[in-house]
Amino acid sequence: MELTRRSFLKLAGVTAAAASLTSVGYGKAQAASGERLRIRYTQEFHTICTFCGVGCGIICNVRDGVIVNAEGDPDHPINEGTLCSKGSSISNVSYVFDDKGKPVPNPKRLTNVLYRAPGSGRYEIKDWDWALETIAKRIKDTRDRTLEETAVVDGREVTVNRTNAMGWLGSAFCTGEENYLFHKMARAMGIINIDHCARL
Amino acid sequence: MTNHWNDYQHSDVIMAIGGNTAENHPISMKWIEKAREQKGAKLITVDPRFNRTAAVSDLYVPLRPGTNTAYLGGLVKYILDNELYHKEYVQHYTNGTYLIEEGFDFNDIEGVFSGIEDDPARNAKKYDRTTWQYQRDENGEVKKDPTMEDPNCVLQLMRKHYERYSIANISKITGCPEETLEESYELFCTTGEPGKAGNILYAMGITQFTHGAQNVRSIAVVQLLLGNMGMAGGGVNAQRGQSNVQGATDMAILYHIIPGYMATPQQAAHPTLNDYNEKETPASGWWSNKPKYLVSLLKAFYGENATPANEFGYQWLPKLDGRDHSHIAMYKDMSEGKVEGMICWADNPAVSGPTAGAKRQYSSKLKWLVSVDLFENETASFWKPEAGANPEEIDTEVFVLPAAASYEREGNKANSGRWIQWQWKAQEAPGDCKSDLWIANELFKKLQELYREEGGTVPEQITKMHWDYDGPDGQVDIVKVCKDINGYNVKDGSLVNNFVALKYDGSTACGNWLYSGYYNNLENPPTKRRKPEKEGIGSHLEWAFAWPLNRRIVYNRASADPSGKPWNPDVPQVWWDEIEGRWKTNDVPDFNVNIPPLESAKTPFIMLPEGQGRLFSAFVNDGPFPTHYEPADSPVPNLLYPDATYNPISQRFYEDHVVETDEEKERYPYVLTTYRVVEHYQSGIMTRNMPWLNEMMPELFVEIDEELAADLGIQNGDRVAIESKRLYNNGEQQSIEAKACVTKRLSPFMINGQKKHVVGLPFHWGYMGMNTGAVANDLTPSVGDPNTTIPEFKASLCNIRRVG
Amino acid sequence: MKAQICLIDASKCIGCRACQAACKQWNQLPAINTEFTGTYENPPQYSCSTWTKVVFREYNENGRVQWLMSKQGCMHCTDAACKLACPTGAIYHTDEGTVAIDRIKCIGCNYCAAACPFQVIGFDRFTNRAEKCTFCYDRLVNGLKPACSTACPTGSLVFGEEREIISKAQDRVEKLKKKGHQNARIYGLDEVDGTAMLYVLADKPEKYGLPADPRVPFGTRVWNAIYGPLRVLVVIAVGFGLWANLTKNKEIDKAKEEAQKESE
Amino acid sequence: MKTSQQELYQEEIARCRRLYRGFENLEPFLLEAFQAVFSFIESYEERGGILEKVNFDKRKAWSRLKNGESMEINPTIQTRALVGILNELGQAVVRISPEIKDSITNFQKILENFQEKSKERVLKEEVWKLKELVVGEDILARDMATFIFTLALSAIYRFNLEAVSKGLRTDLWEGGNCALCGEKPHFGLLRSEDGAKIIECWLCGTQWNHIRIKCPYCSNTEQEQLGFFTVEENDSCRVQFCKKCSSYYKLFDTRSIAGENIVLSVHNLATLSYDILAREEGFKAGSGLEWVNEGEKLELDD
Repeated sequence: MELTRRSFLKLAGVTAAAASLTSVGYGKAQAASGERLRIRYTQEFHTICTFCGVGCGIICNVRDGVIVNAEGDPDHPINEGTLCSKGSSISNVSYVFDDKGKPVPNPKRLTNVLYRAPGSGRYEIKDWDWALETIAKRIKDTRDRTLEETAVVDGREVTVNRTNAMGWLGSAFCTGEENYLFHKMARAMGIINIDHCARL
Repeated sequence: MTNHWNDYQHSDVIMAIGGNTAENHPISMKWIEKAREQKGAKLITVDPRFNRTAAVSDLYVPLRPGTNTAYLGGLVKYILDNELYHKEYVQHYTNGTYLIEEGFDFNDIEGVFSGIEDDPARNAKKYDRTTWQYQRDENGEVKKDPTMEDPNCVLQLMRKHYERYSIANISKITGCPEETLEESYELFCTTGEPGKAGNILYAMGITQFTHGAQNVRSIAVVQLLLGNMGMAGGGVNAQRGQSNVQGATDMAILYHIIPGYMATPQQAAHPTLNDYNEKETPASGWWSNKPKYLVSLLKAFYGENATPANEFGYQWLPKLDGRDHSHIAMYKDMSEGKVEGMICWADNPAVSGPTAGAKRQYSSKLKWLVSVDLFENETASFWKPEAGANPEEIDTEVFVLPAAASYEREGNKANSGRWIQWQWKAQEAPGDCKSDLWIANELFKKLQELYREEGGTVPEQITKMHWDYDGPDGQVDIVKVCKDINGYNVKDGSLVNNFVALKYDGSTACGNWLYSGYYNNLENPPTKRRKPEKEGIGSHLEWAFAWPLNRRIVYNRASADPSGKPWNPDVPQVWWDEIEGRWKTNDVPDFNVNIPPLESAKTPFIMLPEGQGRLFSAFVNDGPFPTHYEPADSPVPNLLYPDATYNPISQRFYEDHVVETDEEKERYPYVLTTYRVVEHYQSGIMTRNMPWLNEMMPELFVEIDEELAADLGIQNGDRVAIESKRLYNNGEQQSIEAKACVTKRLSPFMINGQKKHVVGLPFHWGYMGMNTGAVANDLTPSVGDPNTTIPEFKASLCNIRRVG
Repeated sequence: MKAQICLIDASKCIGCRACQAACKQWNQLPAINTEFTGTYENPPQYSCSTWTKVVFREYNENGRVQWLMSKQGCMHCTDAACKLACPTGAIYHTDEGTVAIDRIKCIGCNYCAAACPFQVIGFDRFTNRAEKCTFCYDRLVNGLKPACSTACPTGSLVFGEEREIISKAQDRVEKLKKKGHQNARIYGLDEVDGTAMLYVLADKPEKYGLPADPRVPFGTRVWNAIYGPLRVLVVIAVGFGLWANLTKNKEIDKAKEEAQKESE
Repeated sequence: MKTSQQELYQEEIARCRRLYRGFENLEPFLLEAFQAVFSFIESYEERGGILEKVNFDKRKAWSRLKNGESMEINPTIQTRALVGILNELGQAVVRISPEIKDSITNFQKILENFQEKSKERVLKEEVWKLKELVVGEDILARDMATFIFTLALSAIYRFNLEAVSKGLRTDLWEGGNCALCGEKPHFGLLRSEDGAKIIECWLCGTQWNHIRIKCPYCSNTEQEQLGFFTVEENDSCRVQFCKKCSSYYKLFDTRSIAGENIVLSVHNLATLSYDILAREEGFKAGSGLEWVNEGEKLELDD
């Protein structure tokens, strides 16, 4: 490149600096696998703290699909970036720190469908299809045997379509959409024993 | 909450009663501190224990567990005796001027209102409410006395009702020194002055009693008298314990309602849709729209299968048999083998339910149990040796389904302030974990499939249910669920703007009218909004969506006087602009802005048929005025009403659950109250699996005052056994164990001359997880409030002794 | 003179222990197995894996109950007893004015822990090393606030420029006095020539579990005076100490591994 | 005030030296450049008149911003002063790298006849035209021109508009472009107290709070499409990007930059290397400032 068109960035050694930032072989690696060698990509997601009814905002920093940091959401009008002890340790649900200070998956977290057979002393691991199929069968069996179609109320026959033989407990951990579906399916099954944490 | 968290900054006096806000809602202290810093607000804590909130508050009022109605009743009397109520407000915005039927009466000996009668079905009492009605003239108009002098007007009846609630009496009942009572009453009554705002915030320390609803009523009465309803910085503020307990309630995960707070059909009263509409629809007030909401809900439920011909599928909704079906009743039926299957979505009643020990045994009567949770909880593992059970003897099939954590799934969560906020998904759930939405969708699809193939009993009830939530990828598409809830026009599927658009003719479908508008467009749904506030008073109208209609403070018409002048011009909600002749607002108005102020002033409480705040309410099962009843398990007789003990209307399920005889009262001499600590959460199944929190709160402990500890020779850290009647089975007394916490923060109460000790016990522990301990709720009785059947966790009787 | 310090306004502390959790989280300190000993306060003492904690104290003086809570830990004294007591010069003042322990130089003699007037230095027999709050030096040099003050929800912990913090503290004390807290005072301004942790107390320091008049133990001063000239010896001592340390650590690691094997 | 501002810039440069790798070659340029600009403005007799006075009714401005309209001010610039500053900058660059003396001489020629041709006062747009001319005529490299012109313009604006921009109710402004002059931003900061995102206009220095997870250029809030990258050893400079409009801007995390009153514009120049990376990653500057030349490649030392 002739003298007159000398680039400012080159003069100022900025291009070299940039290269040094990305470490030797950055270009090659990119060509090879499109992988970033030393540049750390992070995405930010809003979530709502799952503890208590204040509804604080949390920003989760996610790298390679894994939460690496969770901090209070500064834009959130209620908590304005702060959090309490439970909120700031929320990622503990996924990860705990071992005695060397390394993050390891929370050993107690359930990650499999478990089934306990009558009289058995242990759980066995099952897959979703089997579990959903079997549960649906149990529900159907119970419902078909116990559903009251009608009841006589002071001499008059009334359609009631209910069963008292199933209990249904929803949860305040679940989202509004989830609870809506819970209610819908419970009523569809004729269930009348319905309750959740609001009473507990 | 009638108000919301940010609004706390506008309060002049904040009373935390039956709720330990610093402990269980630490961020609320941010706004309380702000109010104290900026306008010198005062914080009063009313609680049996000198708790974390008390530690930083301006005034602490000790109170024997279960005497909140008495304390608040005393406050009402203080307000009336000293004429401290907000006269103009009471006159115009409450039913204080209404005349009640001549026959209305209260029996000072038995402590019951006129119309009391036996209720054999529940083996309790119930009320015939004919004498509780308003007097009406020939046109059916309610008779009123604007001067509020008539002996039959509500205000005068109220004076009469509360005659006995003198500070001296209240002190004898609650055990709180008279001067402290007076100081707190005086301080809170300063908010009766027009323009001042008093904020009463509470939690389960108010509701979890056999007279819980009456406690809440008392708060409402106080706030109406002092003119604190609808005001910024005022309100009746229930601080919810979980991130979406508000939402779950809105979605009616409760036996007695369907989404949007409409009653579940009863076989006796509502055989047909018409019966339902006739009986459930008031002539006036917002609820006169109820039929529109019900039909729209049925359309959302049964889609094209809901037609005028088949009452929009009304008959497919299960009808109640008139019995209680809340979780205490459910477990009783379970114990009798009537309930054979149970599904628990992230719920852990084996720890959080009353008389939990017995419940775990009843569970073995189940044929099958499904538990969906993040960690293996006590409810699912009731059959394990850890639970003291013998697996071989238990034939229950247990399915444990792994769920996704909050930040592993998306959806809306409604906080205590009714803000419906969107929770975005940050990462994929590990292993086989799935969101509850996915599980629910797949499970019901399977069920419909089964019924389509095999048929069965009334298959239509399941097959006719409108269930189309799959996205193009065959996975559940949450937006489809949102549309269902928000509501849409049936013919073209276009989203309705809000519930005003809902129709009775079946042309609209809406899963929950209260949520209508929260997702009324796909581009920028209100629930996902994140715009900074413009109003300058902390309304944050463009942040998320608040039901109803994005209203932040409900009944906000009452924040201005009849002519439309705000009581407090510094933080106006709504105000009438004389010059422009129209309303200006900082919030979504809770009234018709197209009628002149003096008109809308007649119905500021738009949800009620009478349109005015109820100092007197005939709609409560256990009396129109809050009345002091002892808890079911009480160490003393009812001081005010000799023949009364605890709430005669209350829900009692087991003959042997409550301490009745003097002999028993000697066996269980101490008052037990349960509560939470900041380091742990609810049944603890999450936090007991978080090491750092475990380090801070490693074990179950029981708080005992020093005097009692000395009497029983208990040292700090000793192992202590706690016994209650619930653990006394066929002549044998069982107990649970906890470490002693001998503390100065508890002191004995002088109750009418007798010394009574209170014992405190957190309920976070169970036998599963990283950090285990005894289940506190094994001790608590299965008795409930007559309106809500909420169990009485906060006050019962127990005995404690040193172990070894 | 310290550039930035931390205000600990005990009158605003609700004891939620967000600071305690945040400390463990940032410094990646493992949770330790504790047991309930009759107070909310836990863990019982400072150690290599517990550098700060909320101290709870309760009083009932003729019916007036007080529950005093405050975050405590290393005060980072200007006149630091630990520094004087340390025979190997392992303890020093950083350019940020905080007090730090050099892990390499530390021979685990435990003199510092003994000398500290606040008793906040953790000494771990297992690793034979003294450790304590670093004031999050790593965050500090990068302009971050210490983890504890970042977490605090009520504004009880405020980190900032020294002059501002001090005037803030004075205002608060005035406010508290007006509210009727006669003994309200600032703590850590004159004590041991000033500390990087400046307290606002609503009552006497003793009642919060803080020494009324913290001083460098007389013995320590004398000892340091005599010891000063003899650094040569110390160096040898250090050498030896290091070697001893290393071998000990090896043994410990082995022991740990075996322990783990057994547990599996 | 102003002189202390110059010191401020020098301190900032020193701070950047500690923060950013490979800054040493760039540093002398910045020192010289700022020196040149400041001393010119200091010594300029009608310094008040370099930029046309801006004043508006506070209440009008309030409602205007509330309704989401930027003030869009566009004051005229005194041609003589502008040319003077550009000249100074040219010489400053030459002082550090004499090898481009000739091109700078040509640059000065162009400036002279620009001054002759144009009126006494010119608009921002004309200045940009001038820049295009300089680049088109092959007199300066694009990035060099960008460096000189943005420095000159921002100096003029900031010097005259400080009071105005401070007086503006930017808390009501949630737009992506500057509330005062309407320019698209190139950098901002994360506030140390709470981590809130504050954007600063590269031109007039106006600062405003912008929603943390939102693209200032296309207002995209889709969280999957928004992200940032940092460099392993130093995360005080974040390159925020939006995959929807594939543009980037820089955020300086003041939570990891020690000390008060940080001069972002200096940090921006000190981190030009990050702009190159952003380009390498396939993003364009949302501000439209062409800091990097077409085909500017990393100098890989292998």
